[in-house]
Amino acid sequence: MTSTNYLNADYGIWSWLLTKDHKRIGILYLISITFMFLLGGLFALMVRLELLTPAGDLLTADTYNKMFTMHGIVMVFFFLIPSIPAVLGNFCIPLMIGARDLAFPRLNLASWYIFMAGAVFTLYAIFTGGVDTGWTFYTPYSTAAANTKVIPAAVGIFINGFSSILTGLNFIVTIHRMRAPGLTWFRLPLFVWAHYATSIIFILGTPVIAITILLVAAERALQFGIFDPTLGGDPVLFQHLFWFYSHPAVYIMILPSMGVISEVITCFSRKVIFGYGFVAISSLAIAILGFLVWGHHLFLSGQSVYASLIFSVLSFLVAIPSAVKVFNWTATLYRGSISFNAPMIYALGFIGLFTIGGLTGLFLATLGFDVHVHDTYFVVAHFHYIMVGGALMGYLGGIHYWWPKISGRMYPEWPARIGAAIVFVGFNLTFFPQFIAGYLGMPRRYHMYPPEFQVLNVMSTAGATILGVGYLLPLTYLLWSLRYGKVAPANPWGATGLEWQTPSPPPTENFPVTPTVTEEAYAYAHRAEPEYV
Amino acid sequence: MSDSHVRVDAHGYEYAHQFDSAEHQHSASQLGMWVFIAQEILFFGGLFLTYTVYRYAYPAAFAQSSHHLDVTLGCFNTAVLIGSSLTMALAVHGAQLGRRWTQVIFLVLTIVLGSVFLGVKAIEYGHKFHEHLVPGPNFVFDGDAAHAQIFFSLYFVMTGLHALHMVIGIAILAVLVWQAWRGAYTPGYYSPVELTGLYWHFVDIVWIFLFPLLYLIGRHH
Amino acid sequence: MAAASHSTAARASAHAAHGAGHVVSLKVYFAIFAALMVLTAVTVGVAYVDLGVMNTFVALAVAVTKATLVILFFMHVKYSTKLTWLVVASGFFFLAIMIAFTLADFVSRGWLGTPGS
Amino acid sequence: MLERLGLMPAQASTMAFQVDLLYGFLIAVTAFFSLLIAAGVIGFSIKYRRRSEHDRTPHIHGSNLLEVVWTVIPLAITMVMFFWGAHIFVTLKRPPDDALQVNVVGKQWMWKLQHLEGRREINQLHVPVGRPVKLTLTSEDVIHSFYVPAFRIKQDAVPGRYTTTWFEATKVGEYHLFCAEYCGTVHSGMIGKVVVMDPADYQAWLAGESTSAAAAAPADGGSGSLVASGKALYEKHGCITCHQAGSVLGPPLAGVPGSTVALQDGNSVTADDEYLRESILNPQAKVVKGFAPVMPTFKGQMSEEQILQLIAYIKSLGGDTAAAHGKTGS
Repeated sequence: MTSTNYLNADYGIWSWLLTKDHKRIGILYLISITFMFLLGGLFALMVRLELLTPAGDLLTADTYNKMFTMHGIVMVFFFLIPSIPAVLGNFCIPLMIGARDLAFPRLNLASWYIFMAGAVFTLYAIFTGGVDTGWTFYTPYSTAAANTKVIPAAVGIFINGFSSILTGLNFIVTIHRMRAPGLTWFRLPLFVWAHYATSIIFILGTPVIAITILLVAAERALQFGIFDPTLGGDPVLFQHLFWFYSHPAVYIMILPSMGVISEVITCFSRKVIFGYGFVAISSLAIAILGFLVWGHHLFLSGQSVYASLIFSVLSFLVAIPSAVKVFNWTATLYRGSISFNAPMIYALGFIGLFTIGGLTGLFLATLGFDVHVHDTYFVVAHFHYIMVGGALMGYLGGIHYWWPKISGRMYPEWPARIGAAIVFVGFNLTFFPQFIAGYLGMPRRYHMYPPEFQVLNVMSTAGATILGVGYLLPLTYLLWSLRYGKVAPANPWGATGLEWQTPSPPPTENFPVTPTVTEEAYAYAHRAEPEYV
Repeated sequence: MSDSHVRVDAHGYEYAHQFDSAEHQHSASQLGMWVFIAQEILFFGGLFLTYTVYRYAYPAAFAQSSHHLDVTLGCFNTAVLIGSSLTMALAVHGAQLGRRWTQVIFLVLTIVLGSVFLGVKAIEYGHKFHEHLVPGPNFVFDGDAAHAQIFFSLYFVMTGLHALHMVIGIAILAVLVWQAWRGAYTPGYYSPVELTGLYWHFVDIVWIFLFPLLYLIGRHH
Repeated sequence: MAAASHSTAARASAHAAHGAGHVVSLKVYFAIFAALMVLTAVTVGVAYVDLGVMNTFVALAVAVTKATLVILFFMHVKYSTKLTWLVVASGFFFLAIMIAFTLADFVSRGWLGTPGS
Repeated sequence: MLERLGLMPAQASTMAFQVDLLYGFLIAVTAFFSLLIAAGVIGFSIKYRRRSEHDRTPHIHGSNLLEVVWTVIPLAITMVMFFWGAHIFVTLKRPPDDALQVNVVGKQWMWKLQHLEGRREINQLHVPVGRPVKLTLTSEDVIHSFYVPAFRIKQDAVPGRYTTTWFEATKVGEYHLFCAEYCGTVHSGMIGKVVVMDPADYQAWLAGESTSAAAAAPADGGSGSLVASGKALYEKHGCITCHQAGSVLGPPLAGVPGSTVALQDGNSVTADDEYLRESILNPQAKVVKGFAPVMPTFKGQMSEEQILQLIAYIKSLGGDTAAAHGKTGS
């Protein structure tokens, strides 16, 4: 098995740093965002350790404020948003649609360099004193009060935004123009639909955060007055601009993950997806409706009551397509042939955690209840159920699912199953108590807290420790498998997608012959016999 | 870089390896440019929203501030920029028909007009600087100074980012002139000229909105 | 390097049918240019006539007309695929959403529970 | 019960029970759907686990009927949530007319409060049980958020603006007051307590005779009512010079609050607290019809608290000239 593939086609550092191969660029992203994830995780660990006790005894207040800020900035902008699209999307989309590469390979490489440039600015901010504005950069705190490294962090996020935009542009053009013969829109894998929807948000949302964060930097650096209340500027306008992107950004994180789940559930239950059209269109519906709900972050900001009512009702609407997806995944299991490989455990865990995350989102969309839990740990728990329980579970499931394709090696199954179980348990122990703490009234971003919240915080910190172990485990055995793992066959799962019809790892050109598609996606039932090796 | 991946189709046109034909490549890059422009709409859109909110809140201050801008220069610049859009369109036309010198001449004219625009803009900025209308501690304004400062902050950010887009456009145009002069563009391959044209026209459109919104408020008073 | 055989089969997506792209006649370009110049003059002229709140709307209407002319003719959208129309339209659509919903807040703030009313 | 188990914060306002009832409904819906999904996922996983590599599965494309069912039913349920939540929210936005008035100014990192009757407090709020209390909030620096979990209320205090909320305490006791919007270093120290008292105790406290030593008013507070302090400021800054009846320099102020004011530029504006504040700090922004823009700004000369006092005084001037201003009522 010494055939030429994308990994051994060329050697040396420059063959990676100047590569235009989407698969290699995916690997570059994988390495960079893994580093960012570990960094963000370290900040999270510091936050959780500080909160073991009610008194602010481990870190100073300023250090604590920097820790949660940098945890948020690193995790949101430099891990979650690029995670699935830039790694798995980059690697899989051309393979899944039978293309030789993305439409613009050079632009794809440029996106990675732009990402790195943004990361450099942000890391500079982090390591030369840090930022303490919260990842939300609310004015006038960020423009007038904070005396930390706001400008380099803002510049880093501004630059990083263009990485997202160009990736989204590349995906949209690729999906429109590069599909293999016979691969019509409604034969596309749902992972591709999910990325198409995500790319729409990249294109239409990201530029707004870019200009907004630029205005914050301009206000700080040049003493311009855009959001300055002493000049009659309105800090709430900043919140509108910020959330016009940052709420849809949540869907940037969750939609690709939903795409992964659709692939994994069908593969490991060996069933066609239940309600393909509804699952596909619900991705677009989420992307579009997701742009109409940002004001639910502003219910208590002084936003007009009427605007709040509109944003509340629209927020409920966006829950519907998410619910449709969950019901369809569950129905897909019906009369399947279900096996419990690690990706499937992540996927089933995703369904559970995302259901809770999504339903608690309804609590926050409910105006009268949001008043009580807004800016408390209830919100923290909710969005971690979506971003970690949802997006990160999907990411890990996807990494395991495509690991044989990416690396040409099988990951060890039992450690992976145990790892997935540990993540699930650790996650719930970390974040479920935070729902209760929030309902009891514990505000978020608190360095010290009243002693009655301690029990819940200790549970949370204990859970975080387990969660940390759960994350280090895959990191260890995946690295181990690169050398010692079993050599992977072309299609270890007996899956239907085009990416499984080419060798593992794929050749640089992806397919020896451009494939022609003649059947719908996930036609598992039509297979005479699973193509196992 | 190593373009071992470049292919040549039956008509002798080159295209990158991931495409099936030069035409395939052209349709992809064209779509890419339009998606990029959609992104630009929202980028400037954030500024237009900010402008709208404050103009709604402080109409009088915006009208007063607008009177400090020079309508003659603004109007002149509008004409110059529309002219540059015409020359850009003519350059694309020349490329489509494979007329090398037409392309070169109109691309150069576009650069010249773009530079005139930037020159006038620089003169205007100079005036604002002398009149202490640059926001910040040295801002001086007779009237509703606080809200005027918001107006001028927006004025500088909006026109500044617009000018930055023009600078980038001119740099790209300079490369195009060189390539066109070398005869790199043919009726079968002129995507760079066409796409730069799209970008340039978009920048023109931004100005078409900036001009009345910044220069022409409350002029009848 | 394995010589990947290159499929001549057409990709599934419909290619823009343009051969050498649509060549717009010079007359159209000059006519559009003239129209843009005239509209610029109109927008400046109207600004000096007191139309009350309508001044703003006239200025915007003229600007929208000018932008439409540029998009349709200079940018060739009139001769482009439906997809191009869709991309342009969605850009403006979401911009409209952003402005409309944000203004919905600012316009209606005083309607209920005004402090001090 | 839940309260004693530590699963529910104290219920100490009229709103608390209503919010908790809604919470109960939300929990019930969540529990139902979570269990439904869990039952489906776990049940199918067991029943249809892979028994052999040669398992065949049926080709089930889906069911439009089911899609309609699980679109329409959740939609209907969420609309119930919407209307229920909206009802509570709108109630919170409309303080009763007989509410006591307390001004709240947030500042890094303390809450400064002043009762209409003049008594000032820092990081404490004393209120009587059984009386609605309306809070008018603003901030001197960054955004803060006034949060009393036991009352289930929270409202941001935004610099440059006024926001309001209200509550009616139902139980005597002391409750947490938190800042819920991140505001810098000592954000988690910007806390205090709300002391709910019997009406009689409250009256005594208001008069400065509280038996509790901890409730003593801060020394810097003047003891005059808001109106009296506002009047002093009105005189100190010479407002009367221009704003007396018949003056050509500035419009008389009696009856202005709440009325519709015609402006120089042809527009008109409702004279709410925001407008009065803007006119003090930024007089050029909205000039009243018939007057020249000659008023100087008082920015930097008055604190947010003093502006609130001045507004209280202007409002106390009565409505004798209201008719002239075309009072709109509320």
